Amino acid sequence: MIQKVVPNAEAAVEGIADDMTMMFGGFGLCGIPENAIAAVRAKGVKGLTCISNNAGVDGFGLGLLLETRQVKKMISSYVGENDEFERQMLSGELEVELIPQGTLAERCRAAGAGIPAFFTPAGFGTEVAEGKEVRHFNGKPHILEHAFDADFAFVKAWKGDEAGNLIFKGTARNFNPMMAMAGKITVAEVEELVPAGQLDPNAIHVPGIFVHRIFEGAHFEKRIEQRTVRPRA
Amino acid sequence: MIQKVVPNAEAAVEGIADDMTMMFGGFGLCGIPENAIAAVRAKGVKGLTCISNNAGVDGFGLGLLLETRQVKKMISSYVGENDEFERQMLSGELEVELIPQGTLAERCRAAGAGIPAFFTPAGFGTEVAEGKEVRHFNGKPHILEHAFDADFAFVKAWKGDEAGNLIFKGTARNFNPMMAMAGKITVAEVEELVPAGQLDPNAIHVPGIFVHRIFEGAHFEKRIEQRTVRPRA
Amino acid sequence: MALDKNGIAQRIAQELQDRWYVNLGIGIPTLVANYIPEGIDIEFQSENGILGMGPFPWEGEENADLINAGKQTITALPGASFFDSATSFGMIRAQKVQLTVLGAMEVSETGDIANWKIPGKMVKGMGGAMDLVASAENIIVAMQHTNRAGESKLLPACSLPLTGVGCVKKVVTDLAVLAIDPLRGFVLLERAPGVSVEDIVAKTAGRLVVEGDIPEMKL
Amino acid sequence: MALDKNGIAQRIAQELQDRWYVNLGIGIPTLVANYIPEGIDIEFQSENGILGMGPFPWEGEENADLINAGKQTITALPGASFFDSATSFGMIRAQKVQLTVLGAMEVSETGDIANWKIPGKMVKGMGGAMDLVASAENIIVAMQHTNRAGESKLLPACSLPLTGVGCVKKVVTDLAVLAIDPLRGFVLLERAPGVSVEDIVAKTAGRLVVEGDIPEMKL
Repeated sequence: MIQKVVPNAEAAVEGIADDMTMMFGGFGLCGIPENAIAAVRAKGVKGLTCISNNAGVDGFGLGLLLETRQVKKMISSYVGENDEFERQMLSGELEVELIPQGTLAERCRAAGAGIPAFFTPAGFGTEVAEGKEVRHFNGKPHILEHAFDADFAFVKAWKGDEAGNLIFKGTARNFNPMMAMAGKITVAEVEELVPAGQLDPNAIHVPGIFVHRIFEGAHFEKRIEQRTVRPRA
Repeated sequence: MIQKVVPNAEAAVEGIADDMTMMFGGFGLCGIPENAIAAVRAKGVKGLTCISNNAGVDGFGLGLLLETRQVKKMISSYVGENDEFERQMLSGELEVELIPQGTLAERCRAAGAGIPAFFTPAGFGTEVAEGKEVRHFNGKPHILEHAFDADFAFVKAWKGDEAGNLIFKGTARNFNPMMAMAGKITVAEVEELVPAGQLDPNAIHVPGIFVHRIFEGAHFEKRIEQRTVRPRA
Repeated sequence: MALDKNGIAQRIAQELQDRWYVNLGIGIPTLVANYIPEGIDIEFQSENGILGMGPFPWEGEENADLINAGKQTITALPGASFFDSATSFGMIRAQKVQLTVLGAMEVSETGDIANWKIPGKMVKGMGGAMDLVASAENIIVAMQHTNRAGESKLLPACSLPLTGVGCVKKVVTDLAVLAIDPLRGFVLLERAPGVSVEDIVAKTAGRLVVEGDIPEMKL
Repeated sequence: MALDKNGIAQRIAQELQDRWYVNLGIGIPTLVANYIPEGIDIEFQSENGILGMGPFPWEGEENADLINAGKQTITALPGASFFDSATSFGMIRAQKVQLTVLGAMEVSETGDIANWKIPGKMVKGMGGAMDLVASAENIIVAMQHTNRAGESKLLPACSLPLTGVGCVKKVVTDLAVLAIDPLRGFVLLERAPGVSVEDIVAKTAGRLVVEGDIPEMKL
């Protein structure tokens, strides 16, 4: 077995540098790599291109890297509720590339599957398709999209083992598996790190081969964005 | 919940007809849909195009459909050890299209993921690439491959539930998940069929939306092709 | 009388068919789940990675790891499954989801939809809308017939940046149910209770086909 | 003296580096697993869907659901994982597997490989070989230096249908270890114990570079 365990988030982000492209798993604040974000912030690297479905909120998630102006460019599908983000974007400090969510997911998956490019119907006839090759399949127009290229991928899983195998929980899975596959260096933080052999090999969502470094997160806040409930009678 | 249970293999193959294209999961004899193969044979439909990584052996697996001359064309990556297959192929009765295994898997996955075509490096410079578009990405040549189109997909899983959710075991997973995603009508046979709610929703390999009919197989022979062992001291 | 949001949702729910997988967008579409007709089995897909989505959790039982695409806490029903975003949009593109209901700022008489961007305003992004509208076989738009300025949202052509081209099949507004026939335009099918054909004609900027008697919706 | 199959495997095992994921083809390559050097952690991938493949099972413990790409019954080590074929070839194409060892019928001086088809003979198929050779960064071919007729298998150009183009980095035969330099041809690195340079020259049809003293392999 090949050992992937590093002691903590600080050790896990070793090698990050200015102007790198980084992927961050998560959907909204669900399943985000909280500990890695804090460690990237602590390292102070600048000029980052961040690929993440969303951009966090003020004071949490990727909002923490926006606050410190470490991000040069965001590649996302929805950049939601974030005043600092809006301010930086409108002032031209922050570059933003918006991509359909399914295309974002598939471009990550393509990177991790060695598929350099693929055709998708999403975005045909919209500004997303501008400058892209269009081709019809079964009479329907599709556009050519390319795999991402990321120096680091930071993902968050529920359980992981020493071999880097990952298991996710609920909808906290989202973009994490494909980003784990896509990173040149993939860093996984988990709620529970177990010895090799304790996870059911049938139940692994991301085989350890895709994960270069794994650690148990010191703390997970797991903030809820929209607390919707049914009142008890 | 949408109920997918049918009583047996015979009911599960309802609607199959001559000249259809059918996918069959499995690698060698591991994870093959034994009960569906028997039911397709019993129905006597002819002129089938079968997409399957392998072609079974004499008297088992897809060998059973070759025996009865129901197969017009095999699309496979490796057609192994099968005298009847060899005879039909050499006599020109059976058409054979050989495809690199990874391309076979990805063309199934593409069909199930609504990706009509993608680029892969596999086969460049070989006869597999003949007549196909070549394009370079990062300086490396790739060829354009297309999603499959299958009328039926027959897959075999370990456990399944009434909602059509599937869980596989060991290396019997192989092509089954992507073929399940790819079929216009997907038929799953399982060793154990349980009520909805009994499978861990985190552990599902194929969500029920991809499965149209599910049944518990009456019998699984699960033949071993190469019994390799370490003798006990 | 024009329908309220719940009325629009209730009318859309009548379109549901047994054994359909359905994706509901944020806003009015979400309310459709409250009006599933008796005897109809539906499974809800949320594109962030769940099939078999249930109602909001009981107070105190909300779970940060279990949300929908609107980032609201939800529950999972028996038979549910979780999956990654690539698989989720895989099933959407492969048309395994039979119906998508979403809101719009504008719809054109040829079925174009604009619902993600207003030039000059802060753009939040298209999320999964472009993937959904490009792939779904059956798209129903739920929206108000006119905008706050009283201008029609059913247009000859969208003025806003498009989300998708020629994809909308049906529109349910506070005033009417309309099918889209790419050759003829908006085909008026039903009026909201008490709303006149004249009123709908006046508030529809795109080509409108009115054939025979237009029945009132039954809610 | 020329190496036997185990000798070839043993020599290839010296190429293994710590923390490598390795895919071994059928035949001689499979034997490499028996010679992993001390202190080196290796995980074996089999393209039918397992990482962390272990040795054959004990007699009576074989499991029909647990085989390798050669369809042999195997075991899974602690830390193993199972996955589908699309994911398996995904990791292969994305170069997550550091070394692929496979057999060949012919190798050319520019690194082309032919190992799947002999015109006029029954063709069984390429299996995963084309995917592996098109993607692997590091491919070692394990084969006999000559065929049964005594003809060199190291050629200026392959005569058989190709499996891949310009992909082989190293060849280990019963006679020698050779690197492939696409500009210069086969570069002789080591001789099998007791085998002379002259013998290797005589049995290599492709361009052969012999520079300085060629050491004997150490096994």
